Amino acid sequence: MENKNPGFPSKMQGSVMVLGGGIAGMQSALDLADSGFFVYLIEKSPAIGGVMAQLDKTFPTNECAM
Amino acid sequence: MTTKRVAFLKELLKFAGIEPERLHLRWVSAAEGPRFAQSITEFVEKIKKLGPSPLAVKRAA
Amino acid sequence: MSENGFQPKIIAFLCNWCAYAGADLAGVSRLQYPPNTRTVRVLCSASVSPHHVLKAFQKGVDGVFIGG
Amino acid sequence: MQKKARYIDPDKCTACGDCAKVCPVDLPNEYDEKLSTRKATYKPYAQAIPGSYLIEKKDIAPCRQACPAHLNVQAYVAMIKVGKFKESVEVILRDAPFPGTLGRVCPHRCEKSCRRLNVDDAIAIRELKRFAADQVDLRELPVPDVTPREERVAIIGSGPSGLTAAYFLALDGYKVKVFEAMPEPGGMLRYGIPEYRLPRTVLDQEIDYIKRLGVEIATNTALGKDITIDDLLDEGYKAVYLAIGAWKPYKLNIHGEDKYENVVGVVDFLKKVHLRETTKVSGKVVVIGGGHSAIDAARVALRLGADDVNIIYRRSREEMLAEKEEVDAALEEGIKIHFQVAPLRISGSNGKLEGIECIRTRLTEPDTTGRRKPIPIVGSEFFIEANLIIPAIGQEPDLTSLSPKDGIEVSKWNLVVVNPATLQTNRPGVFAGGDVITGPATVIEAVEAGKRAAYYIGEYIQGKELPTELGEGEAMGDDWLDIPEDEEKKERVHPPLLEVSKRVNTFDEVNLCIDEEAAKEEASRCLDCGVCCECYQCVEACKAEAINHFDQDQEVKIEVGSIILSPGFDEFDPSIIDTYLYGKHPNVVTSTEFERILSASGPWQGHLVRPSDEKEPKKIAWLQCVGSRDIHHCANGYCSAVCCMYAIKEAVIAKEHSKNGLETTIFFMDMRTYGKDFEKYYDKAKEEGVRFVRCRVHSVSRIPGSDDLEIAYVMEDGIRREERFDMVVLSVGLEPSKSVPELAEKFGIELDNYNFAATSSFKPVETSVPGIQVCGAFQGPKDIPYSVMEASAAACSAACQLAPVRGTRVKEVPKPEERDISGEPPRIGVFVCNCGINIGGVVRVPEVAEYAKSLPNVVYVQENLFSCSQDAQEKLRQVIEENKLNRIVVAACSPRTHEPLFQETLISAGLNKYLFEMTNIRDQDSWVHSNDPDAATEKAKDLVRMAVAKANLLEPLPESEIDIAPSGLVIGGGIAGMVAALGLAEQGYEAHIVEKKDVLGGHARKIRWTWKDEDVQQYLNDLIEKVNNNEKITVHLSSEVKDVSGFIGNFVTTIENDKGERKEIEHGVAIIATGAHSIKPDEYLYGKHPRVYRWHDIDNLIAEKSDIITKKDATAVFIQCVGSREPERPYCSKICCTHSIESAIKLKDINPDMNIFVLYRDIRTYGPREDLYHEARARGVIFVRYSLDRKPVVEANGDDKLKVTVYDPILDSEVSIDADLVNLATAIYPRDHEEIAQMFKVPLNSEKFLVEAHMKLRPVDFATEGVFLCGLVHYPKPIDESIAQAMAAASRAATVLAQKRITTSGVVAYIDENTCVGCQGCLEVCPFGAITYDEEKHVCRVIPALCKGCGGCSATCPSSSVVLRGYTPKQIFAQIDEVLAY
Repeated sequence: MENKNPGFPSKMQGSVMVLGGGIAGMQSALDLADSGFFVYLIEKSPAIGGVMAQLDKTFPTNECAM
Repeated sequence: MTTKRVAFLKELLKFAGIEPERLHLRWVSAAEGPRFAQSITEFVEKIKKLGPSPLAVKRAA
Repeated sequence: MSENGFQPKIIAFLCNWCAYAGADLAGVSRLQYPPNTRTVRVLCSASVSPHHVLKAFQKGVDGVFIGG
Repeated sequence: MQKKARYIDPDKCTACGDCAKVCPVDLPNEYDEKLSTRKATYKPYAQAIPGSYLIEKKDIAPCRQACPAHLNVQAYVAMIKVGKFKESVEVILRDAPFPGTLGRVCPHRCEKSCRRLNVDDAIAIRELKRFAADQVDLRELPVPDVTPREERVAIIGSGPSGLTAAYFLALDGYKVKVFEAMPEPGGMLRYGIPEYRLPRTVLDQEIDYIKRLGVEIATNTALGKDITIDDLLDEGYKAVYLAIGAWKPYKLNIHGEDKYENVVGVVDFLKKVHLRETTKVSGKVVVIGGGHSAIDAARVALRLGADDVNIIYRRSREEMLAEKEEVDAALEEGIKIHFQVAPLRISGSNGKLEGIECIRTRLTEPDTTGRRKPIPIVGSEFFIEANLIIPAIGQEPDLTSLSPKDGIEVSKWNLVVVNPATLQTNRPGVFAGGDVITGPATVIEAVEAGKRAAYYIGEYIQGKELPTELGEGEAMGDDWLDIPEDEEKKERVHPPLLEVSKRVNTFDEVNLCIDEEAAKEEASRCLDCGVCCECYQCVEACKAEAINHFDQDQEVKIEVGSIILSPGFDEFDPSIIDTYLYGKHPNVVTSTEFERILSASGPWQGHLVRPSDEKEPKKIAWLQCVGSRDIHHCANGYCSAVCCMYAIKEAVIAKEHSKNGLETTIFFMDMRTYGKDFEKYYDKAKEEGVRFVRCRVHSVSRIPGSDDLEIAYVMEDGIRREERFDMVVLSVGLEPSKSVPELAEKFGIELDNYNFAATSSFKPVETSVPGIQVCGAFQGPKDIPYSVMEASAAACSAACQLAPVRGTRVKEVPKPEERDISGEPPRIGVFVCNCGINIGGVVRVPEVAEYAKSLPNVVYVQENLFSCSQDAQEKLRQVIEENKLNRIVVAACSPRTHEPLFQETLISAGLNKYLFEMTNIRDQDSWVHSNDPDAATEKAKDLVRMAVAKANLLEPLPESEIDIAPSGLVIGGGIAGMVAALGLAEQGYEAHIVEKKDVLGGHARKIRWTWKDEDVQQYLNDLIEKVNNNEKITVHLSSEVKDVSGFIGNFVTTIENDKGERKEIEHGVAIIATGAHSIKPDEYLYGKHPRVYRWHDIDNLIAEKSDIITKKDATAVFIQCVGSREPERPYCSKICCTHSIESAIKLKDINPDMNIFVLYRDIRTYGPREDLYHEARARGVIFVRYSLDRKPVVEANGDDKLKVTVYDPILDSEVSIDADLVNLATAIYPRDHEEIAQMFKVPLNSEKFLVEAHMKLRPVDFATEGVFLCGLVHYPKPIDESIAQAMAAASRAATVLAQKRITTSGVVAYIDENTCVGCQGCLEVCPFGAITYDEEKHVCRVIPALCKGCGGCSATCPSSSVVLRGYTPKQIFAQIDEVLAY
């Protein structure tokens, strides 16, 4: 992370860093992993899930947000 | 196919002395929660009106 | 067994993709309906054979609901 | 990257929670928005992933840092708080062997660093330590097991330092012998500190405890007389610790000092008292000095009968080294202290002491050492009579016991010289510590030296290299737990003192112990600065031995080809808006706090109560736009885009929760329900009685004498109203995280004016730095489905860049071998889920579980709070293995959503995944029969019984694999379709675009600008070129889909062009992007008057700079919601508000004097589009609101004029506008896709938009596998969102194609060839072509890879030769049987 503008290393890596383990980060990570890439999902708190995990229900179906 | 089969079954039930209304086919799609609840409510009401199945009565006796 | 107190026993054959999903949605929407049905989940209403229905009546159920 | 230590090994942790049960530290629970508490060892929430516990630590608490011996203050205080006094003492004993002694005599430097001082007063740490020590009889405390060692160590001196060294060396297993010159061990503790401060029983018990560790103490054995260092080393002691203290008094160096018998040094005096050589003192006593021993001597003299005790001290009270409590106690007892008085000479006659001549002093300003020097005041001499004088001005070590032969280096201050790090003297193996190296100091410092010496002596003996210099030592840091702003002030405990009358003639202890209640109360004042206190209770509690307090943060370096940033958002902190009382009144909560209140896993288990009194509220108000659309209290000019919907949802759910008709009111400015199905939800909420009041609330006030709140508001009619509410929920907005600027700096990416990541409409997930993508609320406020779309889009972008190296870094996850259960009788495990209170709140789960035990072959039953949580899965795995279960039944929610999760667990436990049966006692029981718990419970039992009956007959099923065609079909050649096709092609897959028209571009061909004023046509041309040039993309123009067969991985689609030519395309996935259109309305004179336009018509006028808009006094009227949000189309078309306002601004650019009216129902410029709305108003665009029941009226006024009449609710009157043009924002609707939807078996909603698999979490997938959607056919949306969704569809589709082969279900039909009569009935009914007929053998056969398991064949077969595996007739009959078996 030292390099401010990493561009691309000469050797391309088949891996991706996803920063943030909320719903968006998780979805990116899942898609990439399912597409054949190694994913580092980085989350600063001790569990993934982000804010959505705190929600009671989601509309319009009023389903459990878990 | 199911529709055909149900029609046939209804005939068969009639033959066996069971009210054909006791068998009910309803198409409910995945998006039709209210329709499902309504269908069940109506069907239960209908059966309540019909009373216990003759076979059930026989079994109980 | 009085008419009012009669609580029928009903079997519901529900297709996993349609009616079963619809039943789930009814639950998600908290729609209330009578508690008399007992569900047998099937993968398609087409798989409900006459044997199943007849067997149910033979066992003494008061009604059979097929949700396709 | 910094990987934070968890201190609990996630691989070992079973998430049993035993550690949290014993953790004494209570902290606010962030997950519940601090409405509840959690422990320092915790799991963020029940379903958290990873599902293991972890320990939160901050820097070491300041008290522990301040203690010279680093006693773990926070831990032993915490242990007292929870009533674990023995454990408290054990914590102390980890760092020092003198809990009772230190609890009495320690000068408690720790208390000076206590952060409680910032609130009120320091914790009474010493009193607490003493309390704990007094509760525990050390004689009954077992000593730890020690692994003995052979090596012996000699310790000279049994004071606190010597004994501490002995203690720790003994704990390390060394054989320790302590040599003491005096008759009893304890050194200054025994011979210096008077008994009224330290009862000898306490000291004796502590010394006994040390002896129980095997330490031998030889008393009456003096160094230099009875032993020498050489002797000891010769005898085989591997090391010697010299801890002989400082026993030699300093001289006063005044006349008469040595002339009289009754001038006695303080050490001698106290020693003689203890040895009972002095038992009585009479007459007048003068003590000289201001330290501890001066006060001790004075108070001892008083107790031995002195008539009058005086202390003289050269400086003032502030400089006194004795502790304040001691000085106070001395004064209370009647001792006189003469400050700023120095001794001059001692006089007497005939060898008999008469008194002391003194002189008064004045003090200089503090010198460089901070001390003020006393200067005698000439002429102030006076005389104090004395029968006994005790000089107590300090001591130094008496080193006469050391001989030159010992070869120990001594400093010019008469102190033994040691290496300051290791305490080793110049002579190897000889260490020294305590007063002998420092001069007189405190007990705790002596303890520290003893502890350190013990450590280095051990190292020395073990032959380790010792450091030669005192290291810097790692800074212990000051990152501590924040002190809560509302921390209540609590008075510090004041220990009781013995009455003065009882003190002066006995040696009874003066300071008494506080009682248990006071001690716990005092301990609970602790602020838990370090969070985890390292009491290690969890270590003992953890059966899995998963806890490692020495875990450390790790630096991890990773190499990646691409980066996706999704750090999320912060919630707006409403406490900065004074008038809303947030943080000042408990019943004003944020929306997230309210979510937690509603949640079954929340602070009140889902019971809707308000925080102040935990009573059910009857009236709740929601205030919208708190921290959004607000440039007064904050700089958040944008709309947070999600608050309207979540407020409605919260109101609806709150009403559901409340049994007694809760009143809910939402105060809003514009209701922004612009997303899919949002408007319908809004309508339903209105029907259900949620009240909507259009106004921005200025303030919330307290109602004196109650916990209720008053809201004053002014509606459009201008009348001020006041209303009382039980609770107020602030719908707080979303903000970029505080850490965003730093993050952006680190990655070099650009931010927008609100600090969200800057992106363009055409590259919605790409930052200014190639290879770095963004998604989620980091890019701008947005809801869950759009965050998920962007997430997949970002994945697509990364996957396109890295397509050449796909698969180079992934590894296969090994699966455990499947257990062969053939021949085993069924052993069924039943798991009944409470789903929080979703099930348990209605169905009596314990009763169901108990019932399940009675069912045949059920050998194990368990209840779960959340069966789906990771720890529950882990438990399930263990239970399967431990109990050798071979069939599993779970009664919980829907198998449609959760069956795969449990099946994965079965696989990981080595069971075939089809040995699983799930029954739905939530969606189809507790939720739908919530009014009838008895019936719901009965139903649950029946369902469990049916499931068990089926489970008894379950068999393991095999699965098979088929290849996937590595290509995709995209239907629709608009922007969404093209982007999706490119997304596939750039990832290396073939893509076919089928477009009905003869050109690509779709609806976008008519659009000129995005709302950010980007050129759409240029983008479109570039995109078309890219598509045409991509060799992996085949474009089929003027073509339509005619037929679709096959399934995920293997579709065959027939298309037909305008010439009637047909083509078959094989593809693994399909993406439907057929777009939408805008309606042509038959109202507002559209089509009947030349000056009534819609949408892009006005764009054309603007582009052409038509006379109509450039002429003086030109007047334009925009009418919004034409055909949208009406009964026929109960949805918002989402893009019209932004487009109209953008057009209005463009008109103003061209003709600033133009009159522009926007007639609207709610302005829905969500997200940063709000800036446009703001600008339009600033530039004089007039916004007039109308309602559906009073629509504007448009009338012709000649061919080039129109009259528009509208009711203005603010003016409360009709307004007429003479307009040159009227522009209609007409509804967007999809068409011509119904057949395609049917062919792909994907559903439409009542407005004909395609229905995705999951509204929130699968916004581009369908329940039908392998088929995806994007663009307007999903719902109206602007170009940026269409592009993101198209990329998302490509990403999701690629996850299928990347698998190369697909595993088919084990639930397939099977034909028994022995009984098959070859009638081919099944072949005819199979909709998937999965049955073939063997002409030779005259039997039918199933192709498992094609079979979808519908079972139609099975129901058709006249000879019952076909069974559907997993749903065999036997299994279904068993369920039917059980329906009535009760």
